[in-house]
Amino acid sequence: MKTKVRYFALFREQTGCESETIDWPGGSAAELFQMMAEKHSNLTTEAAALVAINDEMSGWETVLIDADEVLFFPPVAGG
Amino acid sequence: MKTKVRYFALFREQTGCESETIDWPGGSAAELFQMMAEKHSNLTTEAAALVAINDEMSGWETVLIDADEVLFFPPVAGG
Amino acid sequence: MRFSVSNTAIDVAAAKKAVTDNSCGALVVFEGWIRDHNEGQQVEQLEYEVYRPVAEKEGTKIIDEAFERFGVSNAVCIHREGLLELGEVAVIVCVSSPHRDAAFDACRYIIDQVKTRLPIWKKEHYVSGISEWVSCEHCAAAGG
Amino acid sequence: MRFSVSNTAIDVAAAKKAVTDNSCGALVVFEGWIRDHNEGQQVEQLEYEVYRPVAEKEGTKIIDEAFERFGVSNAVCIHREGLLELGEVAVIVCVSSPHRDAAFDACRYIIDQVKTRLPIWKKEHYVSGISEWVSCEHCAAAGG
Repeated sequence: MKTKVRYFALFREQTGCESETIDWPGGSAAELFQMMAEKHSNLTTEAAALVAINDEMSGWETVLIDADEVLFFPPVAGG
Repeated sequence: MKTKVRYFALFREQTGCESETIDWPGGSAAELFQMMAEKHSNLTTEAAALVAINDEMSGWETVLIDADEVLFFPPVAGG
Repeated sequence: MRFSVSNTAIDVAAAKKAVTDNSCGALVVFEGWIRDHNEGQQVEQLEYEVYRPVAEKEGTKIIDEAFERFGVSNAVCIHREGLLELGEVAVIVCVSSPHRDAAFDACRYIIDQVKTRLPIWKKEHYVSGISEWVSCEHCAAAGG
Repeated sequence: MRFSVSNTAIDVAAAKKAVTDNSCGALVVFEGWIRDHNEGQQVEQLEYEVYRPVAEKEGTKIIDEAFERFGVSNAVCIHREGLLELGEVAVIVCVSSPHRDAAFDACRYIIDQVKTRLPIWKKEHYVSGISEWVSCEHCAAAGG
């Protein structure tokens, strides 16, 4: 299935990439992140990272469905 | 001994008096207040009332000395 | 002047300016406003009586305590006296600090102490024509 | 708009005006300022990246939660994005309420949640020429 992945802030700098669309067997957001961390060796797994799916905050265990857009947010720092 | 007594806000209205100087045998601020409450029958004893002596916040048990100026503060409400 | 009493409208901008500081990341401001009701009565005006010699001394002590307890960088408090209309600022507390924890705690401490320790009294004038001295325990119309 | 993101200087007076209310006796304001240092580094500028579609939705949710939990009358929050200089306001939270307890609690709740839940990132530019993404856990230069 196809999933669009978007990277923000630190993650964008680490991957050198704003967004990419990948074709993969599917799985959870966490599994997708792991896969991407293998592809982009600089991408760090941060405990405080957040994930959104289709512009809604989501959990890492959420299983993605075809055509989902996944947003990887490095640890945030509002204020 | 002589003690000057000043009344504020509600106490001033209850006694109809801003200040008075009394000649008495002496004692604590609490004893003085009781005496004044007997003189001015409208003066209410309020648990939250405060007392200052010579412009310093003080305790009700403080024993007054000659020429002290005693300020009787009804319950306060700053802010 | 860390603590002061004013018989004219409180200069909110000046109070804030007094705590402006490039080494601080957090500002917390409390303003007590004259609100239009208290315990079912409609409030029209409010009058503050302040005994300045003690209020100024004790007010300054409260600010000093806040510095010592919370380690904030800057703090000021201004309290009104006299007759105030609805919506007017009765009291302002401004605190700045490198971090927000201390700024919140110190601001809260100062207003709580100001409400209970200073020789300040307020008389509410109601729309009904009645007026009454209000004490802290009875949850007055300004400052909440 | 209870929560908004601004790419120009935050209008502090307008934010305060938005919560002005004659039925309220208490106003609590929090401002996060760009401070001149963080963890031993001298800060020159700060850059906020905001992903607006999610930040605006989550920000509004936070304000709604504050209304529900604390029963305050009015609350607004504005967050900056883009490049900020020392002393600029990065975020403002204004809350008004009949009483001060709720206003303090709600203001604190909103800023705490805004700092940890919204997709907002800050990059500090140091006097040394280095710049670095700062995360909440590392206690950043703005907002304390």
